[in-house]
Amino acid sequence: MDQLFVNLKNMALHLIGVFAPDWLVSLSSILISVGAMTFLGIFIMMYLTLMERKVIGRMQNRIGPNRVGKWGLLQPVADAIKMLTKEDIVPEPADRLLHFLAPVMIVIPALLIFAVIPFGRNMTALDLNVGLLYFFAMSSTTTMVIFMAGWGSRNKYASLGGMRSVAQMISYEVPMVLSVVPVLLSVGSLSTGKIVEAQADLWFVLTPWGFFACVIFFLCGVAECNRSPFDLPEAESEIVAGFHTEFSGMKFALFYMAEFMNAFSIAALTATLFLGGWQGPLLPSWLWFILKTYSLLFVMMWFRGTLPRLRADQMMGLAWKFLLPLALVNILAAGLHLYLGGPAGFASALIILLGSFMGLSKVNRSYVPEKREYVLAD
Amino acid sequence: MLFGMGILRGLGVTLKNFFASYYKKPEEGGLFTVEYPEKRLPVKERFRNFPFLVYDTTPENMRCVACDICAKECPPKCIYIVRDNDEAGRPLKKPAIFDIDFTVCMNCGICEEVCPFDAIYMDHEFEIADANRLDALLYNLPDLLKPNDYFQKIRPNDAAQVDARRLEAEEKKKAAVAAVKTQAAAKDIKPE
Amino acid sequence: MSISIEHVKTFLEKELPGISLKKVRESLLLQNPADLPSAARALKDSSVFKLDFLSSITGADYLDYLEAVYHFYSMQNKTGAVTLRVRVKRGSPNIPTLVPVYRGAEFQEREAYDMYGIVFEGHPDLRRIFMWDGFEGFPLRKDYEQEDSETLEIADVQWLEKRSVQIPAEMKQKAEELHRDGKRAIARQPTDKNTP
Amino acid sequence: MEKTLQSGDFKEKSFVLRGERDVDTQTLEINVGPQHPSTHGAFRMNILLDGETVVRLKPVMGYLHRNHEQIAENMSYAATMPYTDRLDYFSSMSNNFGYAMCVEKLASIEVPERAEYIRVIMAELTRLVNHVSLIGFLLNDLGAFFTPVVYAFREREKILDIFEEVSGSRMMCNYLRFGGVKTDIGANTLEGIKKIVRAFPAFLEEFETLLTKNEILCMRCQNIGILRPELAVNASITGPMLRASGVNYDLRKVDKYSVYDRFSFKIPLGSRGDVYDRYFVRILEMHESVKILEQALKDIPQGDIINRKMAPFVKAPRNFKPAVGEAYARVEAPKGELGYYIVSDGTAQPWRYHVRAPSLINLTILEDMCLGQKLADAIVILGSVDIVLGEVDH
Repeated sequence: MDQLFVNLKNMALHLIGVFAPDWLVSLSSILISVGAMTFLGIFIMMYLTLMERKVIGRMQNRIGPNRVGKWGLLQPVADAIKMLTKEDIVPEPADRLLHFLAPVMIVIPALLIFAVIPFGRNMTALDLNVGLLYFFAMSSTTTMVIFMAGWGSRNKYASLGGMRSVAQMISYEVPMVLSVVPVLLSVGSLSTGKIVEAQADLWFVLTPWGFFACVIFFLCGVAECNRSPFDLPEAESEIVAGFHTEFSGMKFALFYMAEFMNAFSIAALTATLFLGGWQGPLLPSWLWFILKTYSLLFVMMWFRGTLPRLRADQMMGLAWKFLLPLALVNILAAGLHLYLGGPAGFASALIILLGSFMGLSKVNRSYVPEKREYVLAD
Repeated sequence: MLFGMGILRGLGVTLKNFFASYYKKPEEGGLFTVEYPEKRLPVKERFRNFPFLVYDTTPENMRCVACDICAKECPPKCIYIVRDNDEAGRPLKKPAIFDIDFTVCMNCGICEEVCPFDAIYMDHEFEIADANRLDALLYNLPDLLKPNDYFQKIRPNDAAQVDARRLEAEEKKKAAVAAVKTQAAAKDIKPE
Repeated sequence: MSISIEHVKTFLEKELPGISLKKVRESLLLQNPADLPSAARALKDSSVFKLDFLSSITGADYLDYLEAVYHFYSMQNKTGAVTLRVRVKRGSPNIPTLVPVYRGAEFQEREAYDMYGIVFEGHPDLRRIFMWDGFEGFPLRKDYEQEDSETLEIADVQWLEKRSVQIPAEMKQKAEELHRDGKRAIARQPTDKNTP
Repeated sequence: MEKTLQSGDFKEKSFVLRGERDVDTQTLEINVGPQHPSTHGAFRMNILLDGETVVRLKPVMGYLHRNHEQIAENMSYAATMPYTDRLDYFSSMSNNFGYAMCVEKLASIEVPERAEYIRVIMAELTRLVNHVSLIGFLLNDLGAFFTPVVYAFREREKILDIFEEVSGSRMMCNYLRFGGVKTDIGANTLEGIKKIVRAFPAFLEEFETLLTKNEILCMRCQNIGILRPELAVNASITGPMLRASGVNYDLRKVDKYSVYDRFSFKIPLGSRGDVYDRYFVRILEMHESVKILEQALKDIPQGDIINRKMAPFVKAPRNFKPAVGEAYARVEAPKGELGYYIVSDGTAQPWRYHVRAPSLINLTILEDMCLGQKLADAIVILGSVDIVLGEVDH
């Protein structure tokens, strides 16, 4: 049951191998994986939108979409048709090339990241030994594309959104990368497959430095894909719809798809790095992976349903003055924990991390809520 | 207390609501949205939407006597009445034309209050949307007329009070007529 | 609890010798509008009244004069209304502004200007507050001629015909007639009610 | 920015944020409104931005101006009552309350006990509805994706059902008449109100755990848009905004109108006068309103609901001709001091009818609060001022 998809692929290859030359067989094996990835990407994106609307609906004591299809299951199909049939308006002063290129160039990296994600035991499309570096390279291209979209549509709100996203992406890229360093320290390799195998007996999140690294990585991931509470680039209440104000129809659908695929890949990476990827006792490996990823996606939607938005300078301040120092201390703690090993290392890492957390929250006075007392006069 | 505690407690509230919407009843925080076309919320008795004219048994003997008080009192002036007159040209106690423009009416209920003949009351029917704004929402006499038992069905208490008052006025009138008749009879006997 | 108007009258006459006041139904009428800022400042700074809260400014049109009514309260003493009035001719509706004394007067004076045409000299930016800038006329004045929306004017007729809308003959004939006489379609004649 | 910004700072010298201007940047002028997700209606702010910092902010209004005052001057006194519902369409009962009180003061009509109690109950229920919805919309401006609004609207729905049961319409109640109220409250309606009032503190408890100590809300709202008490009083600011700056001025305690002097309740006062104080003062005011409601519901007397003298005018409102004279009455509406100034010339139509709209006057110092803050803060400050365009443009 565990190797279901792998066996299916081998059977298909044997079938093709019967009457095709071997170069065609290897080509078709690549094509099968690529086809599976793209279909998976689109399928995930469609049903993530439905899941998000249902989850946030339930949090707000309402039902969420249930008109199209049995429990609203066809709602994504209806959305897709609507997006495709809507008129695609290009504002007159806009820069046509940038306006056309931006949605295309935002979906490509979102799909390329899927190659590195280990969906199950030896079910990684391409198990590069620089998997993690590849992931960071791909996810950092979206910065430039969002600014291109914002600047290209010649709209004051869009350019404001574009500038905000550049500031946000850069300031959250640094703590994100630093938070992954402890994982590399303990595994010794960048390839996602090896990282998951290294967590066979002990998930990294259960170690003190692993927990802090997971929280930092997840928060920075949420900021990378512009989701609440860091959704400044597309803040509806302030700058209408941020960088994708002037995009409609298919172009808007591509932005929408890219945002959800980034969210999925961030959740998948957090699960892979810290929650032990597809490691799990009874269930088949790929089912474990889906469970962990979708629980993290639920947390993302939970954030969106509850938390208000940060202001631009607070968002940057949080990254540079809070998450970055915490990530650096985390590397020190991880080193200590691995060097000393055993309970001594565990305790010392824990003390250092908690101490630094308290110290940092003292340093950032302006982020901690003031105590206020209110007079009840008559 | 710890830096992130406020946010965590807030998240706790939404999570509680998330699970509550599955098993709790609507009153104590469960799912309280009603899926409109299939299930509907009961309309309260005093709910007022656009007015309608009441007739007792057949549309002929409607209560409205075209006294034009409601048209004068209506704030946005959306009622138009033309008195009917019989073939000899004498005015009748019946309106020939009674139009209410539902695009102008703001269902404030003043016509119901000022009508001295209990002829016009506020309806509970609110699904009257229509594609054509000018003609479809200009209700004239036939569309406005509704029987008294419809009025009893939608507003039982108010209708009961109105009918009691009308009945009592009826008795008083009959008694007064009877009194006048006996008085007239008494007068006839005396002069002979 | 309210302040007796005589008390205010004597105080003002003592404070500003040259002022001429007249009691009008529970309020003080300043004969000369120019005294308004000094009177208001005197009442505001006086330790007895401390009228630091200008509740509302209302313009009003009494046919042969325009009037601005000011309601003052004191937030510190929590005492009641002191009402001042200023009357100006329709021809020269100029009243000195109270914005340097009370910041709260800014929007209310703009509203009085927009609706009644009372010009408040010295107001930081006296623009129309509700109507668009190109609007002529002052809507709340009693002699404001309201355009009659039922009858069509020649411009409307042309505009409609350009969009191939059939117009009943007598409407078109009425429009030409109006155009010949050079009149506008007026709905409301100025009221000739008695003044209170 | 430790130096507290005086209101005069920005008028004369061109506002320079970073000392002498080493980098010559271009200011960006954007029009927030009249169609914008968070301007609470058709309201426009012409903002000059230096980067994301507000350098100049000009409010522009009038998009919803219906000339309510001229309509009232061409209609009888009773016919204007449904139009006052449309002033601040979130608290129609308070608007009716103010108008009814002004005409009663003009024609010196007494209001029987039971009607006064019903009016206070309805006014306090409107205050709950208004404050709860406002906090929901404030959180919307802050970016919380509709969850606080939906929780607030769940409570608001219950109260609107009571309004529908009592007056016939959820938002456009047209319920008060000169000298009393239109119809009586049945026993089971009173029971329904008691049930809601009993359940309200628990809801407020949940609302507060979701919001009050939320770090992001505190970050976004504390020390933003500070309003000093002297500037507030000078600019005739009234309502929760004034009390959040620490000035103790609530008409229910100052004028003691209607039967408010029989209830014991407190007035919450803020200390710093920023957006957070305005948010929290409104929550405390809701607790106080619940206290008033409990007392009012406990000892509401029996008796007729409208002054007997006004009976003939119920059937013929056009005969109601108050004596020549003028009257100015004001009521503590949820948004501030809602005043009505009516001059009567003896006929059935008022000669002059003026509404003192609290939202309009509370906007006077919007620019002073937003100068030097970020664009995101300007939107939040506008949200905390609590304006409804029906009342601003009346």
